[in-house]
Amino acid sequence: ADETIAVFTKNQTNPYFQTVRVGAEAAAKSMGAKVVHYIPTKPDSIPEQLSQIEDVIVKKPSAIVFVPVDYKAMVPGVEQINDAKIPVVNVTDRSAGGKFLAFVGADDYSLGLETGRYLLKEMGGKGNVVILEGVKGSLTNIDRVRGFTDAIKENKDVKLLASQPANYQRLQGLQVMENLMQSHPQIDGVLAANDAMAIGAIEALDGANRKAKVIGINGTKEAIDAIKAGKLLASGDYNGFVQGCIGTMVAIRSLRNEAIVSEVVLKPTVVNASNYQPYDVPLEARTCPSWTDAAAMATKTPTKTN
Amino acid sequence: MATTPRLELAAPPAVPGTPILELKGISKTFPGVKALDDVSFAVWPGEVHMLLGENGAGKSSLMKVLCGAYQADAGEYFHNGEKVEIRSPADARRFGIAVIFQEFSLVPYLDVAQNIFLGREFPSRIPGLLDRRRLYREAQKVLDLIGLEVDPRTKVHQLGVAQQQMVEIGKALSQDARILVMDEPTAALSDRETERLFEVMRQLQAKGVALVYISHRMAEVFALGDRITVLRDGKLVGRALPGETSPDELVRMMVGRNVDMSYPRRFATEPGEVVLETKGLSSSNGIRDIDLKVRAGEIVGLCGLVGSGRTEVARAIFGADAVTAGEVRIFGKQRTGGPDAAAFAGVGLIPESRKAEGLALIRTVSDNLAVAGLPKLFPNMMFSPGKARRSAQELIQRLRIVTPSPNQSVAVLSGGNQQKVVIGKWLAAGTRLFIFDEPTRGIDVGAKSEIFALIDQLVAEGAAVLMISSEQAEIVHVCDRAYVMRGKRIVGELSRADLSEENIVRMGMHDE
Amino acid sequence: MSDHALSSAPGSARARIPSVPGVAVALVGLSVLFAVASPGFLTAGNLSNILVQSVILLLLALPMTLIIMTEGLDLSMGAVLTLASLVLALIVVATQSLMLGLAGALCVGLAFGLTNGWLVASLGIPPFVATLGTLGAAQGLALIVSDGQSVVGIPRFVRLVYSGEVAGIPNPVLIGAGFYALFHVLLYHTRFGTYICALGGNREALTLAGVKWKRLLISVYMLGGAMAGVAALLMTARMNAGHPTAAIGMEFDAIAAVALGGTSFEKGNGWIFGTLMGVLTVGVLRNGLNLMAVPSSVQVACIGVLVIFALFLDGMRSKKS
Amino acid sequence: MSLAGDISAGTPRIHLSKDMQQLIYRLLAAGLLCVALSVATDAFFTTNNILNVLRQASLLFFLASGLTLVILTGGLDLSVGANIGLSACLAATVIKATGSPALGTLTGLATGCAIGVCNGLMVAKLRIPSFIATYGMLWVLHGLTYYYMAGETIHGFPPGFRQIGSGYFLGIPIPVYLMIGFLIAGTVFAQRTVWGQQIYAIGANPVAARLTGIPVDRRLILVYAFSGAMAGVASIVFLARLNSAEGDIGEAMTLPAIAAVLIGGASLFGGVGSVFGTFVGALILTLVLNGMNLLAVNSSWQPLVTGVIVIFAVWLDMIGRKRS
Ligand SMILES: Nc1ncnc2c1ncn2[C@@H]1O[C@H](COP(=O)(O)OP(=O)(O)OP(=O)(O)O)[C@@H](O)[C@H]1O
Ligand SMILES: Nc1ncnc2c1ncn2[C@@H]1O[C@H](COP(=O)(O)OP(=O)(O)OP(=O)(O)O)[C@@H](O)[C@H]1O
Ligand SMILES: O[C@@H]1[C@@H](O)[C@H](O)OC[C@H]1O
Ligand SMILES: [Mg+2]
Ligand SMILES: [Mg+2]
Repeated sequence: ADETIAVFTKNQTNPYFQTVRVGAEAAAKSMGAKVVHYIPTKPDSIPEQLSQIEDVIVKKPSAIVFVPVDYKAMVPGVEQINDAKIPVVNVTDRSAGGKFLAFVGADDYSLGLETGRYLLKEMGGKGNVVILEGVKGSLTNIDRVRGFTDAIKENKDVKLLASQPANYQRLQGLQVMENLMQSHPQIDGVLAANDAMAIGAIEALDGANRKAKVIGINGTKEAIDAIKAGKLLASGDYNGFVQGCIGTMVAIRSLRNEAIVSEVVLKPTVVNASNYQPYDVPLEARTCPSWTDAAAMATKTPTKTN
Repeated sequence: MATTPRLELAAPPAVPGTPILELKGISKTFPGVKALDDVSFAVWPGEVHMLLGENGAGKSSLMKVLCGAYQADAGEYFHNGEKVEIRSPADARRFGIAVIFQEFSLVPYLDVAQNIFLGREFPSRIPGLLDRRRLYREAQKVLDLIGLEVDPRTKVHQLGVAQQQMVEIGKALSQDARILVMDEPTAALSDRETERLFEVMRQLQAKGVALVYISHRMAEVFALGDRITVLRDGKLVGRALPGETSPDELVRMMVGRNVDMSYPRRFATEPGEVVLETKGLSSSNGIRDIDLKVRAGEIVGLCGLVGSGRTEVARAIFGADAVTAGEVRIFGKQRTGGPDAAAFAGVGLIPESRKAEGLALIRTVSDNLAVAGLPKLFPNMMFSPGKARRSAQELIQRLRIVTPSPNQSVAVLSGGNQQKVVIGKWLAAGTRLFIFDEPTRGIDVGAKSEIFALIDQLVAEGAAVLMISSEQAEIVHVCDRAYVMRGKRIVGELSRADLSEENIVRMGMHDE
Repeated sequence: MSDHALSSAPGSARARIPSVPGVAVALVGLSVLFAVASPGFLTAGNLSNILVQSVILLLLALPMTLIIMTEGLDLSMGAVLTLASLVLALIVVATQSLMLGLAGALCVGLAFGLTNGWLVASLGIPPFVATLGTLGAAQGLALIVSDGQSVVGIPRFVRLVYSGEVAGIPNPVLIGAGFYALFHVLLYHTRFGTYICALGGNREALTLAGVKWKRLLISVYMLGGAMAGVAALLMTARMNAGHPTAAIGMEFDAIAAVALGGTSFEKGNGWIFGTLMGVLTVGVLRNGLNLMAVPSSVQVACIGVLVIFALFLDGMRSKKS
Repeated sequence: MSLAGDISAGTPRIHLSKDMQQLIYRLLAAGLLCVALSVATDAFFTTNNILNVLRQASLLFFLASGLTLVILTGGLDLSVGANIGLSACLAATVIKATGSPALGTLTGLATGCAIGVCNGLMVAKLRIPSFIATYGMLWVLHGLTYYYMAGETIHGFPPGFRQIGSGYFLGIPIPVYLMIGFLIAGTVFAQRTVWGQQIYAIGANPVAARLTGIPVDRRLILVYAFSGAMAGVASIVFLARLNSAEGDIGEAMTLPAIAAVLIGGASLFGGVGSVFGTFVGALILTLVLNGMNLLAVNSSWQPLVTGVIVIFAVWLDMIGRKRS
């Protein structure tokens, strides 16, 4: 078969989306389909992704695997895809509107919550923590930080000292952490909304010869290395690779009129020193789950098939 | 100043009634300079009032106060005998004052017509829009009046200095002013345009317009002037009628000492080695087949009409424009590369437009004086501000540059003093071949004779000079020989013996 | 930001060499290339795509041209657009009135334009710094009013502003064409336009001509703000939402389009048709590369090469003259 | 304000050059910020925090100091942030591949410098306006970096190398020494060498500079090369400090770097500015961020506060300039 699947991701800078893209490619390759990537040249640009949708519709791919740069602002784009009658699967961020074959994702809130809970448990349910926020206004950030704060609220003996933005950037993570250490002599835990900031914070702590438990999010290779080295406590992952796999499999299967699922919400994984091994494999060497396994993860199946 | 002969201030020449405009007790101070000190000045309808003074005497400042561009610190205005206020250029316009500024007030990317009528655009019948047809019609009329043959739709940045000056003149004339101030209007013009301008002035005069005319050309003072006012160091030093005074007397008044305006020099008897030689030189700017030679100890003139290509020759020799054919030899060595290579070989260019091409206006006098000589002054490439300032100080004294200090920004110097800075910067550079393009443009008589003395001294010390000037009298006075250009070529050479204004004109205009 | 046009001294720039500006070469060249290389390119639907996609950028690039002509810059435009879009969305959601929303967006734009103009003209703060400051202010306010969240729940009719059409022509194209015409007239047929050129070319000349240039300069920035407000309407309609990062960085695209179109940062030398071509060139390039499914990283590099190439042609031309 | 005013008015024998007077006002803005922060929080005026601020300012300063020279010539270099990205990624690759930090460092500096030379050639030889040349370069570099890195990061460098970014000598961070070194070198270069003077002259009037025999093209290439090389320096300190390279590593720094130069009193029209001014500019920006973190200013308010303070600092400076 020669189906072409257009895969939309948010940017080419965040390693997470590379995992989604590689997952999509792995699935397509094993099923004999072709993948074309569409990534805004400017990270997370709403107007650019809207334009790319319009441009892609001209080319009429067989199906689309879609990560919206913004789950609300991209709804008109999804509706255009629907109008063009191109089947589309929603991956990672759940779109607020439009018709999809399926949603494959995890949610940032539970990711933040679970990872946060793990940190607080390791801290013995007490101590001082700070939050390093991502880009203000991005959905992932809002939900992750909400998850973090809810986890903190569950522990009466944990004190949130500050919640400051470091824009998902390593350098800013480092510098903001340095600054926070000036006004807070005792920081026991750091909740970073992504790995880059977490690792920046670790560098800051090392530099000041201070110790604190740090968690990040995304389960990147670097985070795994840091976990192995005992510097990072844990990283919450929601399996971009698997999301890419399943999303693409659903798209191709529906084109071939095979049975599909309509929702897969992966359980967030808190990757730590005890369970990092499966992540310590180069992306290219990973394989997609079989359809049977994938179907088993489904949280919803279609009520009627097309 | 007690030694200075003074004209009688108390007995102004007979006047034809109330002045159309009178300024009384004007003072104006800039940081470090008292530009105007209790100056009174009046102008009557239908007269040409010459305003004279050395560079930096305060002439332009007085005119800027007169037209509202500067606010006087003290003083009063009377219009037709009535006390008035002039606080802004807009006020001045209401009293019928128009000014041709010494420094151009043109907008480079607007066209000629838009510049002429800037601030006085013609509304069209559709509210809010402009009547462009009328604009170009009226502009054409102005151009016809001043005899400038350019398309009114040409953007002014594409015009040469002379043409820009003509546009500036057109702009002022188009205002139907009752009082027209002209600040060195002919400094950039050649004889042809100058003649045309004088004709227009006579017409205006006949219509009863009052003209204030600032010039450093003594001939113009006596040819045009009905009345003369002289400033020195910001003070009024004298008033006179042309019929009752002489150039020498005026010069004495202006500079406070005697100045010899005959520019005496020993002409080169035996020329030295050939410093500059061009063979069949053509450049990307249009000049063709230029053959000329300049020897050490010589001042060689390059004359011709505006547009004949003199500036281009200078630029091609200096490497500022690409040579397309032929060659330039400096001390026998073929010159390649750009102006930096030329400067390194000992060539210095004093360009015709000092503001655009000669000076870094935002920098200090000292910086500007040092800039060409940097590698020479600081051979180990380390710069010392102290040494640069001392060197500048020396040049300031040698050239008698009027500035409160070497650290003054060069932008606020008077035009003539700016010109001296442009010349001065090459003195520090060890230059052996000087190319002067209109070196005395806008320079006062005293400074002019100083500059010629300086040039004379330079050649006496073995330098070679190629001099472009639109004032043929100057060429005749100071040059050992001269080349005459027409239509981008050299059409002849005049030896010292043949060097006369008539011969220059005859060769330069030949078949027109 | 001088262009080092070393040969453009008044005495030496003589002949006007008529030749095609680089941006035109780029626009035509790219269009031909894509027409040949990608079958979908020359379809009516796709061409209309390109036009529609270019409009929001055009709405910013038009006033940006004027601002750059005054030797100024407005870095706050993208952030002001974003803030205006949020305000519009909030008002429309609350009142269901598009007119009130638009009025709100315009007010935001005008207020920021006034502030920019005041900082630049009255306080004499360099435009780059002044508008960088207001960029921060607008971005901050956008976060504050939205609490970092998208504003949704906008009635469908707002969307029609973007997706609707009149006589087969998409609304955005009509709006873009209308504003292009307006700016053309403004620049070439009104006093305002003449003075803008003079603001960059020779402010002193304006003063001497009795024109009060400070007010004028302020109004140029206000025009920029107002256009950001108009663009906010289209942006909101396009996304059917307000979003706190929607147009961040768009001012740089606008500046690049203006520069691509041959407007220089000095002396009031601007060209509004060049700006239009600059905007379209970027639109055609992005569209064509997407159609050819060129990888994003290569697209990024292509944009860089194109921008350099177009201005390189202009540079060659000015060197020859 | 009155303090500096008194110095220049009351003691006429101490002759302060115009540049010096302006610097005083700029320092005053930074000083005011410091005083305000000291009053607002105890955490500010501690040795630790001062060193902390200086170290943070150093990264911005490296970038901004090279940029200062470019801006002095009337140009702009928008590619410095993207330059850091590519230089850092290539340097990281070389360190990883060869295990030699020295080779890696050399790669980073050479890459940065080569990019600068390309910019210089485009501006000087091809006569492309610097804004466009370097804006185009920015995109080209991003494209190359994204392509090369494909969304990955490179991390984990030898501890010896990491000293450049995170080490201390006599209790003071190494980057602070580097910053002081470049501050002195840059100031000497700009103020006390023939080339520096020529760079100022080019910025003030490029036409006149050329007609004065200054090799304008070569000097332009030099300043862009220098700016590129400083981005290379920044990339190495980044790597050493962050222990990691990723494609968009310096992207967020371009505008702040330009802002630092302009807050430092340089003019985009060229001919005005100083490396020391830029240092103060970088300091002001860093202080603002530091202060907001110390005071835990709500994150939504941070861009707003930064914007207002930037404008305020420059405005204060304008007033100072008008007085002197
Ligand atoms: N804007 C200014 N700021 C400071 N000083 C000024 C300013 N304008 C003029 N001056 C100073 O005032 C004095 C008078 O200058 P002005 O231009 O009136 O001389 P001028 O008589 O027109 O000379 P020239 O014949 O050379 O044109 C000079 O010393 C000049 O440096
Ligand atoms: N026939 C002409 N009539 C009027 N102006 C002309 C003519 N030809 C050229 N010009 C303009 O006169 C200006 C000066 O001419 P150009 O520099 O070529 O000659 P030049 O001999 O150096 O003149 P100048 O006396 O100004 O130094 C140029 O800007 C040119 O455009
Ligand atoms: O950082 C990533 C975020 O930007 C995206 O939206 O969701 C997945 C995350 O890991
Ligand atoms: Mg004068
Ligand atoms: Mg000439």
